[in-house]
Amino acid sequence: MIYVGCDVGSLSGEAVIIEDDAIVMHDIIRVRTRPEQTALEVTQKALAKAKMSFDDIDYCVSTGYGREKIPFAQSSISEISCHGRGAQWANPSVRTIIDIGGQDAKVIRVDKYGYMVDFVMNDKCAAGTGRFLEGMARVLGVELEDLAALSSGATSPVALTKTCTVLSQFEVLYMLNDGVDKINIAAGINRAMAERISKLAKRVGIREGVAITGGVAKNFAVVQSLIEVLGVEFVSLGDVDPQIVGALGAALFAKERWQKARQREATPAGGNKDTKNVCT
Amino acid sequence: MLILGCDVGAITTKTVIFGDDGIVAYDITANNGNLTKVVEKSVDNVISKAGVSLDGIDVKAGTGMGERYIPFDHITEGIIKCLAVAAHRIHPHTRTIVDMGGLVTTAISINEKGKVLEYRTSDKCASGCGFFLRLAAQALEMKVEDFGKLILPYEESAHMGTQCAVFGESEIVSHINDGVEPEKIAAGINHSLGRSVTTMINRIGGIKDIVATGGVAKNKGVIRAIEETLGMEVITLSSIDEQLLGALGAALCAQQRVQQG
Amino acid sequence: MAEYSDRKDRTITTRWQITGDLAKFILTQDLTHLDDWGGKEAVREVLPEHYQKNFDLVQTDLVNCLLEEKNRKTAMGFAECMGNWGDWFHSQLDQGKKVIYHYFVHTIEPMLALDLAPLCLEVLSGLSAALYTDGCEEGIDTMHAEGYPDHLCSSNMGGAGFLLKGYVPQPDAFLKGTTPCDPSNRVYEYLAHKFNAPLIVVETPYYMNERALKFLTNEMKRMIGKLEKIAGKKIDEDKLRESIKLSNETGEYILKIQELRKLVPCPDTGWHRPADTIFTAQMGTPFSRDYFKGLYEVVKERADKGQGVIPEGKKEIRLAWGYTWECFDLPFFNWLENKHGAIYTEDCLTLFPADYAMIDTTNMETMIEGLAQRLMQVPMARQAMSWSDTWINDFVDVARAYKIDALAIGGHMACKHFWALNKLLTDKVKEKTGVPALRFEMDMMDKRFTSPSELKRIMDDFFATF
Amino acid sequence: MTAIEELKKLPSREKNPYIKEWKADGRKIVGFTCHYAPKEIFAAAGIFPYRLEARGTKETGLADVYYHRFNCTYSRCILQEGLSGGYDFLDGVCFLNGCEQIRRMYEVWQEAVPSTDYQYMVTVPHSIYDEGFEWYKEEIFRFKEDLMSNFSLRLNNSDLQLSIGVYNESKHLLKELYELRKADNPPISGTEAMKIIFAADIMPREKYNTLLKKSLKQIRSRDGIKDYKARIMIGGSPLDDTQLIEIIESLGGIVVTDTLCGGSRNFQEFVEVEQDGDPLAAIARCYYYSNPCPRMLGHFKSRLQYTEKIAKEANVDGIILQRVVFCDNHAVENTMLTDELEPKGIPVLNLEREHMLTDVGRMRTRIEAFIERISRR
Repeated sequence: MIYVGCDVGSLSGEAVIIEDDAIVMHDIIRVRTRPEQTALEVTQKALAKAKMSFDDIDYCVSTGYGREKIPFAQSSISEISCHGRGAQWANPSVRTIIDIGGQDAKVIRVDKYGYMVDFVMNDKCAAGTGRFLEGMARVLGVELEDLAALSSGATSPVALTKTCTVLSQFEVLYMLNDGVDKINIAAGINRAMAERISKLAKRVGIREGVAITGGVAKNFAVVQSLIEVLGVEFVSLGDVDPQIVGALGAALFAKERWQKARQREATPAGGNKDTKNVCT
Repeated sequence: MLILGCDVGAITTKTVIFGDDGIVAYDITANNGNLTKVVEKSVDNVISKAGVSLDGIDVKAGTGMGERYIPFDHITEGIIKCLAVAAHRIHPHTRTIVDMGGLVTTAISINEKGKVLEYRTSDKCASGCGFFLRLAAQALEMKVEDFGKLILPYEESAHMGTQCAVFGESEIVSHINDGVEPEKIAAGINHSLGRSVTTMINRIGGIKDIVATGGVAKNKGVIRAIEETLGMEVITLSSIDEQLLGALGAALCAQQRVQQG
Repeated sequence: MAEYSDRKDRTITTRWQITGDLAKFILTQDLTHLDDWGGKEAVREVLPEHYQKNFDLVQTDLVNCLLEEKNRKTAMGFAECMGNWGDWFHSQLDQGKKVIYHYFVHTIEPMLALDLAPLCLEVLSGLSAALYTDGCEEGIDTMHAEGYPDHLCSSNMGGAGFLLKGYVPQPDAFLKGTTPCDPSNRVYEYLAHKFNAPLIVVETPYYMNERALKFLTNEMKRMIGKLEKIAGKKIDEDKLRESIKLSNETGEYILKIQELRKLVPCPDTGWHRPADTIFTAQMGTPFSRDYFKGLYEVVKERADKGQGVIPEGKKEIRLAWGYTWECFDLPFFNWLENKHGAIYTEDCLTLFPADYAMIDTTNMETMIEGLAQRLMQVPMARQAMSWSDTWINDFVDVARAYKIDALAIGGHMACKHFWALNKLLTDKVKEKTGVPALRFEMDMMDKRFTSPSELKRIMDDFFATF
Repeated sequence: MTAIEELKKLPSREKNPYIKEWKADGRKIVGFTCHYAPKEIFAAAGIFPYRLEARGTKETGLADVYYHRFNCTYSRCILQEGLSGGYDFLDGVCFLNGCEQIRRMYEVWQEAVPSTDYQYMVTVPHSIYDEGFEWYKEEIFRFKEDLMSNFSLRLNNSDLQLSIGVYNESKHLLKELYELRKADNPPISGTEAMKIIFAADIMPREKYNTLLKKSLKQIRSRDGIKDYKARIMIGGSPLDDTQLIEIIESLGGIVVTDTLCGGSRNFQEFVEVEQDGDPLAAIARCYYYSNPCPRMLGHFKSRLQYTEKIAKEANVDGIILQRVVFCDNHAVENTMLTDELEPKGIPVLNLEREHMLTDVGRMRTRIEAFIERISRR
């Protein structure tokens, strides 16, 4: 059976194809103007790489910012549940997931089955999200990916006082102009990022087995500062790209739903009784 | 006498050379990275346009957020006063100035002599400033310049509710997702900007003539939105680029100082 | 020199003791600026070892500011009041006195008369913000991490965070009047719940009339009753009288200094305003009295000589702040005077009404009514508890009495009161007196919101328009 | 139009038909700002008490001239309505010192909303105890006197008794509505129910009671709603429309109860006038001792108990505690409640919102995830 999970975020779109219990293929693209476009293109690319077509898909679940807009998905689930599910599948010891997306930062706690038991998400402010790092990279004149490398060997990381993503960009601009070393600024940025996320994390409470997902997970400097600030080690997700965990979770839910649908067909009566227990 | 006025703002640096019969030359350079270099570039441009050398300049004055990055000796002027003096010089009937810059919007009330009576700045929030327009333009994959052309009545424009520049962006994205035409969204942004500016004008009890300056003043959509909510005409100066008033004001203030000795 | 404790729950108060002694030490040296001895690092090396760590925490600019001739004397008074108060507080703790955390508008005489150890949560925030480079930010961040939002008041949050961190003693009770605001009420409610300690609520009515005074007098009785339960004894009338005599004396000094500030040129420097508020929270103690006595003598001496506090030849610009001072950068006020010749004459937290109660100490009844009077008149409570007119008219009067050139108002971010009446306030003052107003956003104790350099930029732009 | 439809569709402010009708026969309408306003007294004197709301208000441009971005958008939206003429139909406003953001509106209103010629401030103590009650009782008494003399009206105890009767009946009916919502398969959605409930404070009560009686009859005859994923209770800052509840229910949740001011807090206690007792005192007692608003200092425990009680009665799977940004009272209250309820196994979602719902996409994600979380239990 072929299950597809499609995650359309605010910065990038991901698709994961699983067959039975293994990841067959995944792909990542930057978002297009409309979510359905992004979903279509990224899924097509993944299918093509796997030498498959849309007809081969048995069940598709969409997630992420544009999840309700994906025509070819049978149903949608919030990225919060999906990240939990995907990360716990990638490493069964995972109980807490820190997911840092384009404009959201989330901390998710899951049970031993990968079902989400609690979460927090940043509220009125985009500080501590991918947007924050993006803006900073722009000001520093480096690529987002290079922000991490830039900060290595920092002697005295600067303190960023502004919370506002926009205002702190100008704070950094002036630091640069006051001749502050880029290395220390970059380190300060990563530090600030980590501190903002740790504030969120403290709200739900960290449980052993912490995994980090989302694009920012690839920024090892932020990850390193997070380890320092939170005082925990992150568990590995094996060979699963941290950026596709949401889509992976969606694919796993796709499988679950396809099977549930099958059971229902098997027992047509008593549809409604268990609705409360179906995670849809 | 040749006076150089330099206004180092949040996203652009403006330089003018002011002579006995008005502005000789001006330059507007976008800020990126090293502001000192930006200032040097802008000054080089303007003196070459004016066909003079830096030594040929009698007085140099600076103002704006990044004034301290001007590498050469100069007189420092406060931006509020600069705007007031310049607006008064160019349009003597000015009683209210609304300067819509890259990061800060300022509403200034002045008397018939051009003296500042009171002013309010758009505090510590990037919503309702030029930078927000930039983010919006990015999200809409449009040119900031084209925003001004998109004028629709408030009711027909997309509603922008959020206070935050960053989430403004995400609100734009969700409008796009809901299939709202980019034009309506852009018009909606012009309105939300215009309305927040109107509020600032009202805070100092906007008396006419009301003159709009700063980069955002080039956006006719915003100007229309202000006029619509304020119910008054908002004047945009034709004789000078809206962005230059700070720099010009710096030159004029410096001139005064020199003349007073 | 007093014993320094290394107990964690005395971290903050011990810090004050040491800083007090440290300041006394430095102020008695032949030193007018740290650079005279080669800068902070160099000075550190010549300091007695037990001062060095503390010296690292102290704001460099503050030291240099207080070393200036015009500030030295009162800086010494500041240091002594702080140090002595710290010593006294620790001796109270050593005697096992119960610790009451109270809001700063509350007069502490009844607690002193009951042998309790009062500790003001807002002073915890304020003094730390005023003295040290990292202010009370650790406390604030601790509260944020607990899930409490940034629009609560840093003056409560700093101290509350220190309490959560265990840097100050465990509470035996909290004392909070229902004035001035919801944010402060909520933080005390949270702390009392969190530490499972009794919360003594003093109900402060909305009006300022006979009816309110009668009500508030009864509230004072209830409060004393509850405090007695915690102290496990009846209040000692003579002790109360003794303490109130001290606060009467202090109050007189405060009012006299206030009168002198109306003189042109103004003989009092601006950085005293935050200090005043901090030490009015200790009215009723000899330390507080001594601070204001010393301050009065300095100001009086200048006034008699017709001296001001701004550099020779500068034109005096007279400011009133319309709302709260900031205390994360005391040198800012010095900067105002030295660079712009601008003096900070008065603000909402130091404006004592001329009829500020001199308490009649004849008997229990008169004293209790007097305390009620004070709670109605004490700055902040006075402006916040009642109609906006009280606040607005106070500053119309200030604008006239102090011959103000401009109202400069750093609106404290968390203060919903102020932001709701800011336009009415500035408009009325302008309409009645012609005095213009500058209004901007800041946080009175968290320099991360509006940094000292931003603050100065704002003022530079403002003065350029004069 | 059925009674339910009429209540659900009742427009607010100038479009509200009852306002025109009421004023047509020269009767007065007086607005009030918070739960502690003694509505029975207004009504007894023939005045239509209208709870100030800002339903559908999209922007705060006029309000922001006086207020600031650090004031909550609930207060700013109400002020906006006042400043833009939305409340010109009022003959007066009764303000209360509920929270300072609403309370400080008194002076701004006086300055900038000329259409309102009568204003009064009723002050409520910030804690609950006997002396406080005496204060509040006197406030109520003074208010009544002032109201009467200002509109030159007369009021005797039997009028009060009558009006108390009307409001008590209203409370009984609302209680019944909430009872129906407790069913495993509630016959009415949260959205519908809240629309009906919100109508109570913006129309004359007698008329409301007749419509509500009819509605209850219709509701009882319906089949229950079965296909929901989770039973949800909502609490926190005042709500005056159902946008948020509609989002919750569009995602498969069903809102079965609340701890809102203007919601369940409105009808828990009845005004009981003992034999020849003073009805005014009875009214005061009812409002003052009713389950406390978070503004009340030192009563967190009773609010916690109330929250647990209501949640338990309606057998909810989770609680959504929402607050308007910059609402200090509910910001702290919601966090404290969360820290108490979660350990007891009651899932809670904390939501920050603006009064005019913005950034709905992210709001939906959080609510959907919460429903996914609790609907597995």
